[in-house]
Amino acid sequence: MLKSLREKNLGILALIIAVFFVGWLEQVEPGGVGITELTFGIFTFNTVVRIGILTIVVVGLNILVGYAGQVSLGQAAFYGIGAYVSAVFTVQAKALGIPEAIASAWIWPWFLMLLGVLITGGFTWLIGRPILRLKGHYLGMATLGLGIMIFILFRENFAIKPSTVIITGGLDGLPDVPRLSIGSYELWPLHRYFYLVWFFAVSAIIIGRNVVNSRVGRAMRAIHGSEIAAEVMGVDTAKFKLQALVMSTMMASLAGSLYAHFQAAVSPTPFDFVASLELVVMSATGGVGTIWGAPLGVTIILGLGEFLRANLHFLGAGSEVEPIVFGLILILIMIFMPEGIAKQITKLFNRRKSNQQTPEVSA
Amino acid sequence: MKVNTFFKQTLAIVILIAVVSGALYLGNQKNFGWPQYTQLALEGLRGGAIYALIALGIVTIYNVTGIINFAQGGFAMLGAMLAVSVNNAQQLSEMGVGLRLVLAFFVAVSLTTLVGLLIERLAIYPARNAEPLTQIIITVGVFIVMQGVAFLIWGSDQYTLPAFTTLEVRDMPIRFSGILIKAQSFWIWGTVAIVMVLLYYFFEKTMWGKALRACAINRQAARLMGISPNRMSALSFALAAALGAIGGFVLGPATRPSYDMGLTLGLKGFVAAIMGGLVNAPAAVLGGILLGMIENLGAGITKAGIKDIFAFIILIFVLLFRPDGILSKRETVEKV
Amino acid sequence: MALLTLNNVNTFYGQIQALKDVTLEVNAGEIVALVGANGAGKTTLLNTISGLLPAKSGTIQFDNQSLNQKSAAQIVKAGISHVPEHRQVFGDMTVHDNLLLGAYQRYRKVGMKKVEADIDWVYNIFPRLKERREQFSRTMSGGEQQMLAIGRGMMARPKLMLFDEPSLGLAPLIVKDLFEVISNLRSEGMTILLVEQNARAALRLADRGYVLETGSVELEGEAEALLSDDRVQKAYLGG
Amino acid sequence: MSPPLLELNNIGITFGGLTALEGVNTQVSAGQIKAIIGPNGAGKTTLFNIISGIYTPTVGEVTLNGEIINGQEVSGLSPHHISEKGITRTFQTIRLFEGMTVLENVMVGQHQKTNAGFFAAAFRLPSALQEEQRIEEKAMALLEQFDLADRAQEVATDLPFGLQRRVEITRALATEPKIILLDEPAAGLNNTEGHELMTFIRKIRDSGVTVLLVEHDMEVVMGLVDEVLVLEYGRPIADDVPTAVQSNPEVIRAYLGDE
Repeated sequence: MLKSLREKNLGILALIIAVFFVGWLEQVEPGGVGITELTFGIFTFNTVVRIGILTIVVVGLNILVGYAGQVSLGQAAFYGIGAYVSAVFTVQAKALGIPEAIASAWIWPWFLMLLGVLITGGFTWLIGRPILRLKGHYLGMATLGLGIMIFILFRENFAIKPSTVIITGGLDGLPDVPRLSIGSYELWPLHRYFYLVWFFAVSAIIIGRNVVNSRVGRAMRAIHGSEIAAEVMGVDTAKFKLQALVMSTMMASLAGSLYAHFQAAVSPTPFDFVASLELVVMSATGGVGTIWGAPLGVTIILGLGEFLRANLHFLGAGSEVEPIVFGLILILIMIFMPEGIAKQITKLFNRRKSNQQTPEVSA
Repeated sequence: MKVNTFFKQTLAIVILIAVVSGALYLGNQKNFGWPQYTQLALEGLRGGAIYALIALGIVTIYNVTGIINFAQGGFAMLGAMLAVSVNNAQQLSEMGVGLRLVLAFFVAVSLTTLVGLLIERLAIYPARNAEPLTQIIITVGVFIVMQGVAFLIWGSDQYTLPAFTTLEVRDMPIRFSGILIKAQSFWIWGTVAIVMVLLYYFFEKTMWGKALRACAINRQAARLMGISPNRMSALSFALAAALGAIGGFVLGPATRPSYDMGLTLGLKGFVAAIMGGLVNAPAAVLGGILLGMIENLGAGITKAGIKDIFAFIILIFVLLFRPDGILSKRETVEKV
Repeated sequence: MALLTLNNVNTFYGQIQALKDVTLEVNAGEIVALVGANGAGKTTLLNTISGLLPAKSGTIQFDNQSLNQKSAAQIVKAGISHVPEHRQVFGDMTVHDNLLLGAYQRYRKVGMKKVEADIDWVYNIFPRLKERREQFSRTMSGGEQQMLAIGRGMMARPKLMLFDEPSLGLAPLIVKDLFEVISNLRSEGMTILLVEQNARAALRLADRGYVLETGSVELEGEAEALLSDDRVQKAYLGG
Repeated sequence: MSPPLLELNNIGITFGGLTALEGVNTQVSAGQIKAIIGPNGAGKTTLFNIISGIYTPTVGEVTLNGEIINGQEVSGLSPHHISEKGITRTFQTIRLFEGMTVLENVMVGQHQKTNAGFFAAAFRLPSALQEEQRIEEKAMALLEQFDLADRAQEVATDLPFGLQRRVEITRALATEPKIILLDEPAAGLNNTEGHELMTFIRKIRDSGVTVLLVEHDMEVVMGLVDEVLVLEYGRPIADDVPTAVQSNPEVIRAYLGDE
């Protein structure tokens, strides 16, 4: 057990080193040139930041889907709640009557980030129990419906009564979301923000890993294996399913806030139904039931998108081919590697290991 | 358990009363009278009929294969867009509009059916033993590909199809004492009604239809009769694709078909199917019709922009209170 | 001459080996009873013969052809009809439709006229079914459903019929009627392999019998001899 | 005399109008091994589902040490509550937790004996780590006791079938139950494994846990148990010591048919 823990810490150490390496590369050759060259033109620095943000969401989703076994097809909406809380209360502070002194304080966006997490967590805690009583397809449909409902609210033109300001910005969204700063130290240009994002991403991976390797995580995995068997082992399945959901939506909300400050704008599209499914796909590609599957899946899917966008025109096709290729690859992954790439790698690894042990086993 | 049921029922009734009175209040704010409500309901009935068709496709596939087909809305899109292509084809410009539409119908339905069959063979069949979530993602992938190909072929333009009555883009409105109905609505209702009758005939009177039903009721016993579940799976996709295409075709003149019309239609179809309990075809039809009317009434008394939200509110309520569908009588017994 | 021959058949349910080296024969025109306690592998054996479960090893020969690798549909076509346990009639379909589906694999070849004639043949044997022809089969009593399941199996016009616990959950009087029907089927020229937990009744009806215990054949012989063999009771209730 | 450990009073249950069990009365005293047998569809597993709290009986109640733990008036109790009170079980089809090692499976059994929450786990608070250590030792001790220690780090569902059975039972024992329900523990086992299982079950009883089992393998039943309850069509037809049940004409008729 201790040995396996040390192996896992090694992975995290490697990740942290990689983060600093990428950050250093950016400072040496700004504009993502270094990364781009190193990755044969697939990843820009910008993409690396997006991978960090989405990793946070997918770690949460992996805990919910991969460990607790509860499907969410509406996760992008919770990601959106964080983004919109951060954007609306900064951009529309004046219209909402928030005193200038508060709204311009450096700590205000950080507070909003926390507020978003609490709102999202509180909301899913309230509605989670009845919804999580549903199973399989039905749970998928309910979360899908929930996600779409929230998305429609982002998209809608809600005006604040005395003025005519549309608080969410409707279809156009909200521009000019401020950058984050600590005191007077602005977390921008991008490489500074990059460190912030990856600080959260690595923390999410560590927390996720700690949780799944604990009593709580074991209970969740037991629920995934067999809800009824978990019950007779004394696990309050309703409670732990709810905890997994709340945790995953809080992580999504946090990532959403980071996204809003990164893009300096929000609009509804990144939080729609297709985005929710893309998150599930990232989680499934990386491998449900492994925390490391999260960064892996996000990297593969985002990388695939970038790669297609960058290279398809060389093949004489326009960007419109991208979704087709994306969809086809998705289908192929699901047919041939339904357990995800991380699981496939682990399996390969284990097979090699067990091959070495064969004489012992057969004895 | 008993207390729980009682609580649930009371809660459901209280919510229902709150919703109805809230709706009436909002309607009053807008000075709605019976004509307005009827108008809204009838317009909703038009969409509802299409949802019903799509729901029928979803229910058919689910019954036979256990897969929830996310690509179902794509079939409707394909039906409408293929019809547009035939109608706009230069080579056919000599032909009369009416004849062209008839041709468009056959091309749209047969090609879409073929696509349905191909999808089943290429994407669904290889994963027939996979986990439900995997299968759902595969159908999502299929939908993304379908929509992508449609964008490639037709671009992002919104097209028009001539209305079946006038054979022009502008349809003929029919008036009944303050209520206004487009003639195309009657085509939609008529088509859906005819399709229902044909489907009834297919499932009740033909050997294939009976075999499909048998496969849905008890797959193992069906195998013992010599019925191949694999073939039935292909048949269910073909049938669902045809249903979707017919829906898209008749809806075409009433909307502006475009490559991305499938998503919303598909999702509404699901809600309708779930309202029917996912396995019950007549209940799914009723679900579709109710859904169309409720969402249109809801949008009418609140804001047009949030029309889509009602479908999902209904979805969640149905899932929580009547997971076996609005018509189901039995109490769910938890299986171990 | 043996109509059906199983040679060293092994079948698995996931990791559980449900059949271990089962070897048995059914001769044309015989009634063979297959008895044994719960979980002995009787149903698995029938499912293996009818192609619902593939055998992992061993050979299955029927009517001079191999049934290994054949699909359930091909096996029905070859002339084996399996009346499954718990009847498994199509509950939301009428009696008549259930019978029609029994002829699913041959209706195109022989034509609907012949199929309707066969349905009349079944109605003659089970007049109760004729009375209820338009009724949903789930609304019928257990005994009637069992008769329907048998009639549906007969509609394939098989050479060999497999029965899986037809007496399960039925009152003794109805069981008596049922066994009479099965015995009459033999006089119509059919060969029968009958699985029963109710060992005495099955052996009284059968020519020969096999006793299955935890997946393997423990005893075989003339039905008469097995009936008076103490080891049969032991197989059920231990020694 | 003290009340029996487990008592079933006039248990009945109906599903959609169909009566699955009716008038089941029986008692299990502490330290016994008792079997429930009966032909297919007699309602044995349904009875287990009632005792372990998965179903609520339509009539009657289950008492443990005189306290009602299942019945219409206490219908709010979930299986995990009943597990907490000291009844746990295994399943006819093995339900080990997929992807978890043998050790982790058994550690889940200790769930009720621990209380590290979400934050303690996420931030590896010392209290959580100590607790982990404690239950890991406890689980290892159990595995030692039942000869599974050398398999502790293997993925449970990859083990041979017979061992999976034993892991499932050990996992249930980790909940420190007063009574354990075993649903067909010998199903799918070969003769050697069957005999090992009998030794194993005796070992469980000797460690102070009362055993109630559903079993078809009569050799196991007759060689192991103190009392047998026989069900037919959801009704009890005999409740006695094995030898008496074996020669009971009602039981022979239920199994073999009329003479």
